[in-house]
Amino acid sequence: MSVRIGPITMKNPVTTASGCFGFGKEFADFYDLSVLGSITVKATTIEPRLGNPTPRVAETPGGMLNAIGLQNPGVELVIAQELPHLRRYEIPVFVNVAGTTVEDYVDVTKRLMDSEDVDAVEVNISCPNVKCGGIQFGTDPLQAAQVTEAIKRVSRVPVIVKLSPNVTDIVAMAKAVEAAGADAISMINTLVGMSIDLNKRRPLIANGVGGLSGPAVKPVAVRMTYQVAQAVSIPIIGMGGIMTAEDAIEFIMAGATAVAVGTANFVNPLACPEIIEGIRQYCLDHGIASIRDLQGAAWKELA
Amino acid sequence: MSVRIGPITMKNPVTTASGCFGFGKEFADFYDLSVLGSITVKATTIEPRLGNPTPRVAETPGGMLNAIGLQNPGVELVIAQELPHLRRYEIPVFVNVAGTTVEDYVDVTKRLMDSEDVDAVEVNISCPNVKCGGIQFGTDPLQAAQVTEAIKRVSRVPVIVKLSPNVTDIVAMAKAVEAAGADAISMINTLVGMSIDLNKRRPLIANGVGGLSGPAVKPVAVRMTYQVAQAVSIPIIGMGGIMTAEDAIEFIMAGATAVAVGTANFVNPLACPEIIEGIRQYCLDHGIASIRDLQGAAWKELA
Amino acid sequence: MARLTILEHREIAENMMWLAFSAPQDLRYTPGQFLHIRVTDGVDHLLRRPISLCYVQGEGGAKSQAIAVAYRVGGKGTELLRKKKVGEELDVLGPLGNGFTLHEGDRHALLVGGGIGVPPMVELAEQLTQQGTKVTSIIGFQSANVAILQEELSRYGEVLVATNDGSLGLQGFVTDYMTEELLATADRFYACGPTPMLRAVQAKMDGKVEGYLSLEERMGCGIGACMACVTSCRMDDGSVGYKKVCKDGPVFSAPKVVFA
Amino acid sequence: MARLTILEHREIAENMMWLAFSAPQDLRYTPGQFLHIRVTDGVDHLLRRPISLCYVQGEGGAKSQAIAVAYRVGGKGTELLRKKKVGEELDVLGPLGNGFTLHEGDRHALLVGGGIGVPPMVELAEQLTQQGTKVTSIIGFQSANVAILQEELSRYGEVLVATNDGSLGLQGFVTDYMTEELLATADRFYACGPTPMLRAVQAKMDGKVEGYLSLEERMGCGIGACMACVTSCRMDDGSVGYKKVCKDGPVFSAPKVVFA
Ligand SMILES: Cc1cc2nc3c(=O)[nH]c(=O)nc-3n(C[C@H](O)[C@H](O)[C@H](O)COP(=O)(O)OP(=O)(O)OC[C@H]3O[C@@H](n4cnc5c(N)ncnc54)[C@H](O)[C@@H]3O)c2cc1C
Ligand SMILES: Cc1cc2nc3c(=O)[nH]c(=O)nc-3n(C[C@H](O)[C@H](O)[C@H](O)COP(=O)(O)OP(=O)(O)OC[C@H]3O[C@@H](n4cnc5c(N)ncnc54)[C@H](O)[C@@H]3O)c2cc1C
Ligand SMILES: Cc1cc2nc3c(=O)[nH]c(=O)nc-3n(C[C@H](O)[C@H](O)[C@H](O)COP(=O)(O)O)c2cc1C
Ligand SMILES: Cc1cc2nc3c(=O)[nH]c(=O)nc-3n(C[C@H](O)[C@H](O)[C@H](O)COP(=O)(O)O)c2cc1C
Ligand code: FES
Ligand code: FES
Repeated sequence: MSVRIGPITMKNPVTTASGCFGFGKEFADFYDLSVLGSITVKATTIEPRLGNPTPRVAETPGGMLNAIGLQNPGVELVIAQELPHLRRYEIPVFVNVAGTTVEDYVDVTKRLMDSEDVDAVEVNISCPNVKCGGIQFGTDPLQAAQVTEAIKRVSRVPVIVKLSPNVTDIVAMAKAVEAAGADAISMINTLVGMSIDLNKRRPLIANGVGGLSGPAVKPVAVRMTYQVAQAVSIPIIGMGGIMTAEDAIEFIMAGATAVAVGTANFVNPLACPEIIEGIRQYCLDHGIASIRDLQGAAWKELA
Repeated sequence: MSVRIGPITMKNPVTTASGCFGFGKEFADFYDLSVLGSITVKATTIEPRLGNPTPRVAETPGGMLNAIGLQNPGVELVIAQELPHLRRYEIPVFVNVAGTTVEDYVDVTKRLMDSEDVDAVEVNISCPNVKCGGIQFGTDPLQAAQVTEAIKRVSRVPVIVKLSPNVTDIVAMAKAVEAAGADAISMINTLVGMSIDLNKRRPLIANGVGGLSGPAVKPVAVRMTYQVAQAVSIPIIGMGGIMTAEDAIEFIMAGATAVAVGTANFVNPLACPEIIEGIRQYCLDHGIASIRDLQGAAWKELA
Repeated sequence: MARLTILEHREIAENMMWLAFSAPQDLRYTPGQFLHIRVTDGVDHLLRRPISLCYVQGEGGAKSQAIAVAYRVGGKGTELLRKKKVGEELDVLGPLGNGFTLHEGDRHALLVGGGIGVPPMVELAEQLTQQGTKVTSIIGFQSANVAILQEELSRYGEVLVATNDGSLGLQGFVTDYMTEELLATADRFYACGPTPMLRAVQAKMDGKVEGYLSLEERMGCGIGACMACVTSCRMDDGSVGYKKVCKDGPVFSAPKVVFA
Repeated sequence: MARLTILEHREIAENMMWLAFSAPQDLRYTPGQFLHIRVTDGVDHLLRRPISLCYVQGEGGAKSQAIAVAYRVGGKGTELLRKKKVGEELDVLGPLGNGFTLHEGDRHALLVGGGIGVPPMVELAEQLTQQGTKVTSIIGFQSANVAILQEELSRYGEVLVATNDGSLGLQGFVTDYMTEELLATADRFYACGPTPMLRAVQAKMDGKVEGYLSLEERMGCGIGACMACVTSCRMDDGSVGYKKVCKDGPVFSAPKVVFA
């Protein structure tokens, strides 16, 4: 069941999707977090951020919109108060980093390097919910490469770059960040969407647009994973609508090395352990010795 | 209830989405097609096309994938056999035009101009399901403008350009085709997606990728309609996941002048007349005299 | 399209369900047609499921009181369908498509069904028997635990059963029953089942017995509008082209079907 | 998280439903907490619905046999919920959040509920009464046809009713009942209802009676992980910041709440 993201070993291929798991402590009331392959925590910025006004979420057919707006206590408090307690679970901790300028990203990363509690940084160049929230880095291969390079220079831990699906050519984005030194890619962040409140005659979410996640986006996420996996040689953490072990395996067959579970945690707080157990059972039932044997099966067998 | 798409009056804002209604005759068994605001027929190419191998469709959470591959009998047979019988319904007929090169589009359009049965052409620069199926025109503003201009030169009926959602900047696409002379925009075509058959370990749809449609994509379609409506002054035919009258009104509030119903026809053959009746009832209940009063309400009232 | 009340719903073999519901008004049908069933009112499982009409219950003038189908619980949609209880309503479109053609003068017909291709044979056997055609059914299953409708079919004539693992009837395939002698007695055959079976049946019957094949394909609309369900067929002009399983089929004249 | 069996489900006013289900094992709760309920097993309506615990049924040691909630059918999810029948199971998370704080020495408490903010007052009234606090309920509705739980609350003390259209009780708002005299007799107030009501109650009570407000906000997770449900509050250091309705609330000390 174990997989490798660069030098990091995850004992199973399941991590949490950033922003959908807080800093873990709420879910620790439901199960022992040490069963996870890794934990990916909320986006962190250099300064504390209040985020957007409410409503911040809306339900959509087969999915949801969110526009939290990167609310977080800032990197100092994250290091001081949130990360240390995660060490006890003895699983890798991935910290999602957000910013408005290349300097922001670099500053957060530098600051995180002072902590012993960070095993990888996940660069969020794809948050659609804040003005100047990094999405320009996520839609232009050149800027994506620049921010990746800058972070690589200051990071002593692996750098995972999280791609936005709101682009014409996801493969170009992936290749650009790979060439710039990314150790892994995570994908996809949310699709930009909107719901309109017919009574109020205005967007339901206070921010106007929000990020679409959940089962509705799974086919887009699987397609992008399938395309990118064939174009790059760094590992991919696949996500977007994973609710069950079968969904996770679909991403792995598309070419992901690991998967992240986001929205499903809201529906079922036990989603992650259930998915991990389901993958284990699937491997047993199908005589699969290593996740590697499934990874990319959808195209490897075609070749 | 009536709306105008350029010089064309639709007696209500509902048309059919291309490819989801054939050439109408199957639905004529269920109701009188003259209740429709207009009918948009399947994509037509210069030569007959067999389309893709099967499976061509797959169900996804809240939606479906399709990769029909533009199967059609070619423009000659469409003109001779399919369009004439639609005249009896006395509603505008929009013919969806597809091709691989600018010349293809121009040739089909020219040939259609020989027919009295075409009230507008809808330029499909966004079909994701065929190699060279026009999607390059749908993702590059320059090429989109070129094909629009070329078609405008030979068309004596209004030209509607159908946009692909698989782009970084939908507004740039819309502005490009408006500047090139498009009389209206229809949006959105399908999102490129994939499902993997876990048993076969390969993409479920024979073509590999397919186009995602249905309720799952509605938030993306509403968002794009909202953005484009504020950036262009030509009318928009909004679509993507419309199942009910409320969904249709959501698109109109986002800024669409008319709407198209696609996938819903497969679930409920009476979807179009039920949506039309629902919009009528909504207008009655809310004292709305003209669809214009709702159009763009989600941003007009904010301003 | 109609909302029809469920009258019976029970498991008849492992994951094989028998489902009977009230018939729509003015029911007109031929055996081999299918019903297009919605499994939920929500958007969760959007597309309808095509399921063959298996049997129309009721006698004489009262015939057509209820329609029965038999289906296998395989995926998510049929899993949901299984949960529907007697008294609940189903949203059903149909019967749709072109069913089997009955030929009045036929003395003996072979009905060949494999797995979930067996259900349409029941109503077909009923109608053939009524017009005086003798019926022999040859049905095949993976294994005894998923065998269905043997008893129902035996009301109309001999039933020959094959299973892949020999747990019921002959160990082998339906085609193993198709001896020269048997074929010599048959005026017509009707087959429905998985593609490999249909291909084998087509080859076996070729030039010996005329008949029909009922095909399966994933569907979008089920009414001929979306072009999802095409299958390769020999056209009248001899060329090979696509026909729609939902509208031109699901039943096709056997020699017209071109397997990939 | 538990699957709980529905024991009662009926309409108690127009589009207002009473729903009782078996209690989870080892139920621990305070009035004002909420249950986070899944309305479907599918992905159709993905997010859970937060509904306040209204009443815990059963007596003495047997208390906690069943939990009841009262909810309004407004949108698509509650429309689906309404269709669930006695005997079916519900997927319920909770009770979640911080409920109302009871103060032992209080002699008289005012319970203020508006519309679907009335339900949590029932269990609160029960517990206050048990500890010897006298209860006066002031409840408001749009109109008589959507008035709920008046009878239940009257078991615990006086119930003052206001409706916007005067079709039941006083024509006006709950605050119209809050005379200087009444407030002078009260040690504490507890309020739940629409934001305009809560704002008015906060203003009316300010500096006169201490109390609590229970807030509403659209939720993602319901357990404090997603930051969807924040509301502006005065922090201990005097600054204004966000608190989470699902975890820090839904009940907040009245003076801490900062309305936009
Ligand atoms: C004309 C016709 C008649 C049929 N008659 C019967 C019958 O009498 N009894 C029976 O058990 N089955 C029958 N089938 C097959 C039946 O339609 C599928 O088994 C069923 O749709 C699978 O749905 P699911 O929810 O279990 O699977 P899912 O995997 O959840 O289905 C997802 C989608 O794929 C489609 N799909 C999946 N498998 C098939 C398949 N084998 N054929 C067509 N579509 C498929 C579904 O309709 C749905 O749109 C028939 C199929 C056709 C085309
Ligand atoms: C702490 C708390 C306690 C509540 N207690 C009760 C109660 O006891 N009785 C009762 O009738 N209602 C109560 N509500 C409101 C109830 O949650 C909403 O009315 C309900 O979620 C609407 O769901 P729907 O399916 O009808 O609407 P939809 O429009 O289909 O809902 C779509 C989404 O929006 C959310 N949503 C919609 N309206 C609201 C709202 N007003 N507040 C929060 N989320 C909303 C839903 O939870 C869902 O995620 C409470 C809300 C909160 C936050
Ligand atoms: C409420 C919410 C908050 C999110 N916050 C972040 C974030 O802070 N950083 C980030 O990179 N992605 C964030 N995401 C995106 C998820 O990590 C994930 O990429 C996306 O939701 C798709 O996965 P899912 O469908 O499993 O939820 C957020 C998603 C949701 C629903
Ligand atoms: C089966 C199918 C076939 C389609 N064929 C075409 C087509 O030929 N030309 C075209 O422009 N769009 C085609 N589309 C896209 C639809 O017209 C529409 O843009 C899309 O499905 C979104 O709307 P919906 O969610 O209401 O289906 C097709 C969609 C489906 C589902
Ligand atoms: S399923 Fe649509 S044409 Fe057959
Ligand atoms: S709903 Fe997720 S933090 Fe409150």
